[in-house]
Amino acid sequence: MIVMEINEEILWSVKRDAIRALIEAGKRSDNREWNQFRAIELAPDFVRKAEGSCFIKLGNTQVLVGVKFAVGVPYPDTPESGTLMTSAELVPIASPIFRAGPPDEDSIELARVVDRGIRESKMIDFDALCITPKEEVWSVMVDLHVLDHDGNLLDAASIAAVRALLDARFPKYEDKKVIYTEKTKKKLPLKDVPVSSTFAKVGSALLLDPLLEEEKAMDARVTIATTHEGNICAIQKGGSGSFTLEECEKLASEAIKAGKEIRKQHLK
Amino acid sequence: MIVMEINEEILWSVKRDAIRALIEAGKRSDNREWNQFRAIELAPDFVRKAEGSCFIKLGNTQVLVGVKFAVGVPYPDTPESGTLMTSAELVPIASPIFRAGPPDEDSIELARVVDRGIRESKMIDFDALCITPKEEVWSVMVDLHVLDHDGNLLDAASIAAVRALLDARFPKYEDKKVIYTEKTKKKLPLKDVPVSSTFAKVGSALLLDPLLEEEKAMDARVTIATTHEGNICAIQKGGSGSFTLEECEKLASEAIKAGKEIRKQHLK
Amino acid sequence: MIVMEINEEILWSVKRDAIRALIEAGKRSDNREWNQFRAIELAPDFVRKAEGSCFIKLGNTQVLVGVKFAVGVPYPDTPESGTLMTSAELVPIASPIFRAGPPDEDSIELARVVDRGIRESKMIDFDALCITPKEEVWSVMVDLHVLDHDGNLLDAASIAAVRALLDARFPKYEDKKVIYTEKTKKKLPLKDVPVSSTFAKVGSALLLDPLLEEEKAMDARVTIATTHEGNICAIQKGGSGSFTLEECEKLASEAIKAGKEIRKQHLK
Amino acid sequence: MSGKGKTDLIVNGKRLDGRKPEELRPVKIQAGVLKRADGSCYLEWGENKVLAAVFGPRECLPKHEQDPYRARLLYRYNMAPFSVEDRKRPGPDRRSQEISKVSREALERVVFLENFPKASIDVFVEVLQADAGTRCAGLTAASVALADAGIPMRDIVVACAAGKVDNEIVLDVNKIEDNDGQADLPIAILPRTGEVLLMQLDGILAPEEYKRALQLAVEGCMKVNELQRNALREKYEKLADAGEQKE
Amino acid sequence: MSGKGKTDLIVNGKRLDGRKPEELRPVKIQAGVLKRADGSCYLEWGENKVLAAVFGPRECLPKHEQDPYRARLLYRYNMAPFSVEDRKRPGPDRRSQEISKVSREALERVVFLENFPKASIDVFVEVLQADAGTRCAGLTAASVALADAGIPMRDIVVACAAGKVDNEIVLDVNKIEDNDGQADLPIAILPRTGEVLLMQLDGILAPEEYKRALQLAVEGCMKVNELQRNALREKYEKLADAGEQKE
Amino acid sequence: MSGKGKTDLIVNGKRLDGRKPEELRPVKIQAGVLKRADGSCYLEWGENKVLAAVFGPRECLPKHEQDPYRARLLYRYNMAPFSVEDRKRPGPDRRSQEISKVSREALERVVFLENFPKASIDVFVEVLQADAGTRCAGLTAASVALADAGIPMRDIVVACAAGKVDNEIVLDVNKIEDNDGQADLPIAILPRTGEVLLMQLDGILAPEEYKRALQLAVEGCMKVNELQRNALREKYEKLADAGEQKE
Repeated sequence: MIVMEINEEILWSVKRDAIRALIEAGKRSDNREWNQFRAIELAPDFVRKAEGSCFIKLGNTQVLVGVKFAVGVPYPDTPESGTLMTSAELVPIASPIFRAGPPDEDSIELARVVDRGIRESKMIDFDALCITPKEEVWSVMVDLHVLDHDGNLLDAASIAAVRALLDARFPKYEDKKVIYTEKTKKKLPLKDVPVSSTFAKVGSALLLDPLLEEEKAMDARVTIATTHEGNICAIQKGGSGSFTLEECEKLASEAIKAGKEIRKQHLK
Repeated sequence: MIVMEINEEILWSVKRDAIRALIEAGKRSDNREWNQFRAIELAPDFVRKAEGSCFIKLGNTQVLVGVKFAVGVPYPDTPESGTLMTSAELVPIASPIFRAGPPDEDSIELARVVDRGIRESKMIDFDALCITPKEEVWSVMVDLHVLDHDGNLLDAASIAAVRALLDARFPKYEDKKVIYTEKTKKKLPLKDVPVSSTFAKVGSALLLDPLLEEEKAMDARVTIATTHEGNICAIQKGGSGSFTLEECEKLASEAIKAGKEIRKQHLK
Repeated sequence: MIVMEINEEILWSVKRDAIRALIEAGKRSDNREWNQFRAIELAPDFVRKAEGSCFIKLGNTQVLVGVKFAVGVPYPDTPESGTLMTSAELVPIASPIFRAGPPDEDSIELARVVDRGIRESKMIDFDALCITPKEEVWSVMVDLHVLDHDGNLLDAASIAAVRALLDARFPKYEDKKVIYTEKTKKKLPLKDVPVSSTFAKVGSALLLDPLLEEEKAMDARVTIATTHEGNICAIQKGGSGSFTLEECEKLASEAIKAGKEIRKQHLK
Repeated sequence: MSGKGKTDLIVNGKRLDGRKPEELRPVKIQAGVLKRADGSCYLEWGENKVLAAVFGPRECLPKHEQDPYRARLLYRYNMAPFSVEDRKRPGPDRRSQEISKVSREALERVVFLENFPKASIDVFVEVLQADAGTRCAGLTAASVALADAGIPMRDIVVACAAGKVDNEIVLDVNKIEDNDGQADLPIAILPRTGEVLLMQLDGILAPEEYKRALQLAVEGCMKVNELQRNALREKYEKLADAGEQKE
Repeated sequence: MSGKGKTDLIVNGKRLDGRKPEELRPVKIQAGVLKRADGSCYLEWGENKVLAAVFGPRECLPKHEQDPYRARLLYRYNMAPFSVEDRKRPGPDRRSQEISKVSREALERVVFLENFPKASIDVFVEVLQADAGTRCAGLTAASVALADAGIPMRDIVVACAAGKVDNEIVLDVNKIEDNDGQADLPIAILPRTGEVLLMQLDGILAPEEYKRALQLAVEGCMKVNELQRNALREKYEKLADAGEQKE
Repeated sequence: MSGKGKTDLIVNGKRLDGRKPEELRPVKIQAGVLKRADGSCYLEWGENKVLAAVFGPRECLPKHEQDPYRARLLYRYNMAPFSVEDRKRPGPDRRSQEISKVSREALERVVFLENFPKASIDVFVEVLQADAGTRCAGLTAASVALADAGIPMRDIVVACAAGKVDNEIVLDVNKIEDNDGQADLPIAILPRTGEVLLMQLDGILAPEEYKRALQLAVEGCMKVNELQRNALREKYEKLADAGEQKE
């Protein structure tokens, strides 16, 4: 499957210079401001078989997130806490360069960064997920299913995951069996609503919510998750380029700002 | 290992025209009728370490099937039923194009089609395999070990599997331990004896129990399992060619007929 | 990664003749006697997070062995015995031809030969590792981590493993939980101290503790583990060359001799 | 078919979801829903939701899988982990590998593979929500996605199942009927000729029942084929409109 | 060797299966039993049943494993899941990978690999029923299959084990003796020279016991080698008969 | 960060291991410790023990991963099974794959990869004992090993973390602080320019705390960079001495 990837790469290497020139001139091909998200459309509760779900369209990027609950044994070192597991599949439907197979480093990073934003914000009250200490706790499984990749999977998946968790409802649990066909009205015990904002650095330009073409041209990337109180709770820098300390600080402020906006419009 | 497969393919593509011409002329290279099985030799109880086993020679096709019993936990949705698991290994001993490794789609299809015939005929009374509801049930594991591939693995494996199940005897079970070295006289609780019949379609010709050379030349294939009452209980169409509705109906009748014969001669 | 291995192979095939000529002339490049080990440096208790560990330098060959304890369920056929598991990783740090990935046949052989020496000497009193019959026993996990490969990994890993087992101490076990941060003073119940001695055969020459260059030039290899009473408890012949019966007997005597020396100097 | 043959799945001639025995579930088809894929289709079939995408013809890789005379057809049926009640582990299991195989075989002679030597045409089907009948839904959507990608085909393949529920032959078995019914017979056909390209049966049918189920399934296929054609027409009309507006 | 060293495995000079200490189990060898393989051998050794097949010399693939100066020898020892009392999961485990390695090494210098540069000679051994001694049985069968395939060899490799049971050195340890005995020493030799090509030991032997066990194992090898040669002769006689009848 | 935010991790301005808030754990670095590798480094950082090795530039394989314009950089972070309290299963898990990715990205523009088209430069980091901070320790050691291998680089990359413990911003979080603290911010920088090449955050920081933690981590990096340079100087002095002695 290698040559296809190279062809795709050749294509992008040809376009890259034009894209960079445009960006250096202060323009984005879709005329957005540097610190502006694309239009976001959410279809909550898209999958009724899941306990929670959300389909997101972030520009042309499409991701479907499903949340499933199960009852399991707690980890020995946290015998009274529920658990969270986040997985990502970059299924080949979403891009000519995605391949079927075990998760590669990109899908692992996607899952871990989304997980980190949720976990470190203390969004979920894991102690409230305990059924019987040491024996039974709820475990929450978040699956990120990428359907169309036009850039910034990290924020698209993260926003949809948070929304799916906000809407998720517990299934009935009786006689040690989860009855998935009967959902209760009980929602997850939540304490925060984290929002992830990703910035690409192209030359000296910084761009919120990069398009695929901007990602192909970028030097580096940083994803910053923020809490509803305006704190930072998770960061992931990516790419081989660098950020100055000033940029690190500036982007943290911008992420807090963007987070407030997203939270207000989509995650209430 | 690729080039070898291609060489094998080249060989067959050369032979294919001659084989098709012969078949179109109404002949089979071993002079059988279109709806006739090859000679079947069974060596039952071939492997004494297994609870049941049968070695089959169907023409030059050789398959060894072993049945093992174990005690396990039932599935949550059928807490009072035993379980069946069928696996197939196309070990490289059997053909120059088989490779060692995890099951490929051909061995998966073989195992699933044999399993379907057994399961859907309701041959095994799974409820009678319950030891303690929710806790302990017998699980029956059928392993299809292909030793020499000269065509129609599906029927060879299926007939040997059914025969191995007919002969299988429970091991002793004491103090929650299976004692495999001591077999009891108790046999599996069985309710039917399914027989699988596979037809190849070559041009407009239909051929029961195809030889390897006929499989290499065929357009499509259909495997039909039938019950002792003369009903159909499982079908699998294979290959990229098509069947007309009339052919579908005709082959069902032939499969019922062939099934009666095999049942009478080999599966009593 | 193939071409590199071939290049490495070409390199060795060029050197091989010179090495063999030297050896046939009765010389070793480091001037050792044919039945002499290289200098051995041990750094016991190198990894404090492990229950036992030993870093070994055998000439320029470096191996780190760690021993971890855990509580598990015994095997059904030995319900009152603890268990031993030995694994080896030929991590790519140790040689230009080692590759990351699942264990290949060389690392499997390394682990199994070291395991066999320990197990067959009856070094560990497995019955004394039982906590509750049928339910809980200690399991001892030995991990061989090869860091620099300059020949004779088998003896280096084996000596370090035996030493790590000699020094290992049980962690605290309370309320069905192992508390790894608190080690007790209790050591493993041991009954013997096996020593492994590996001989290479190059032409008609026999060489104890072969260097990497001697291994590259050798025809065959034999590893003999001996007990403190001067018996033989495990053998593994390797390589495509052969040994005469006389050589088999002679090397057994030499292994017993070498084992006594190593035991006296390093394994008390 | 766990096939307990429960007898309360059809009451007064109506099935539990209100359908008559020979009635399809509602089917909605939309072509061209993905940006990156060369062709795509979103399809809802009762509670089933599937998405199909086609990439190609593109260079076939790895190279040793290239065929000098025709394109390779790849078909991957995949279930999202949350598409079923008990979360499914990601990645192919034996069931999905079998479905991928029989679906690929159903398409292999319909696509003009010989037009594209050495190339690969890759069909990916994602099941987003499953409620019995996903192999038919997936193959039906895949066919539309192939047409949307402009891949030349002899015909639009379409699939539908019939089954036996409560001792009656019915069209298009749903999840409850699949769990408690007696037989399920999914088929795929070439609509122009009625030839059968895919056929599987789970469960017991007498010869006459089998004949009736086959006929009913073919009728279902013909109805769904109408919806496939409508979806493709809609897509091209939209494109034409967009083209006119541009002018 | 769990090696509890039980003392009731030899009673009045007879082992539990009636054999004398230096007696082999019954061994039956048949060459040429498979149609598709280039050479094959079915072998029963006590309760062991193994089947060996040889394919080649054929092109070595993947190509980067080709050796410009000699053929690659492949050896795969595999146990059928039902060959042992507790079902074995299909596929190679660590034990079978080790056995494959030492068996391949035992054959590598015996086969004239240098006659077939760039080729591969593939040996597959299937254990159908196991009762201690399968590595010896497999290697012995593989050697016959190689001869049956017409692969040129220096000699017919043969394998046999000796062991220590009930404090006595015995030939050809069976399953019960393997479980409760004190040592097992499988070897393979070149019958013409008596050189040792494979040797492994599990269990404790004093130096004198080791010497005796080696000798006994060699004697066992020589007896089995007779049977190998008979099996090949029978096969050729049958072929010759068939040839004459044709004339 | 399980982040219970326990309040007994800093008492009277001292941390549990006796350090002041802005104090590093002891760091020891030794270059050139392996015979087979082209460059190597052994590093102890508090209770962490890591070993880094560099192979290359060497031919990049498999060939389809070759880049005609620059070398491929490979980075593999691996934990020995016994390096942590609960034995870790051998092989890469998701955490180690992520660490390998961000570490490789931190080095990719610092190494002059364009000097070695089609080649590969392979960096392997083995964690022998882990006690929080292994990704920083590993990357710091890798950088020394690259220099030891003579690979041309723009600068010696160095890594260090700051964190929040007991409501205070501290340098170089250890295991207990990592378990019970509030935030951990590992970074890697180019010492010459202070640019950030790796940054991750786990845990909650207010904007001002984040700023302070960044500064503190940079200070830690500069101190560790001194030790890196000393280790390389020592190695070359030894070589020079050895050279002189030879003359």
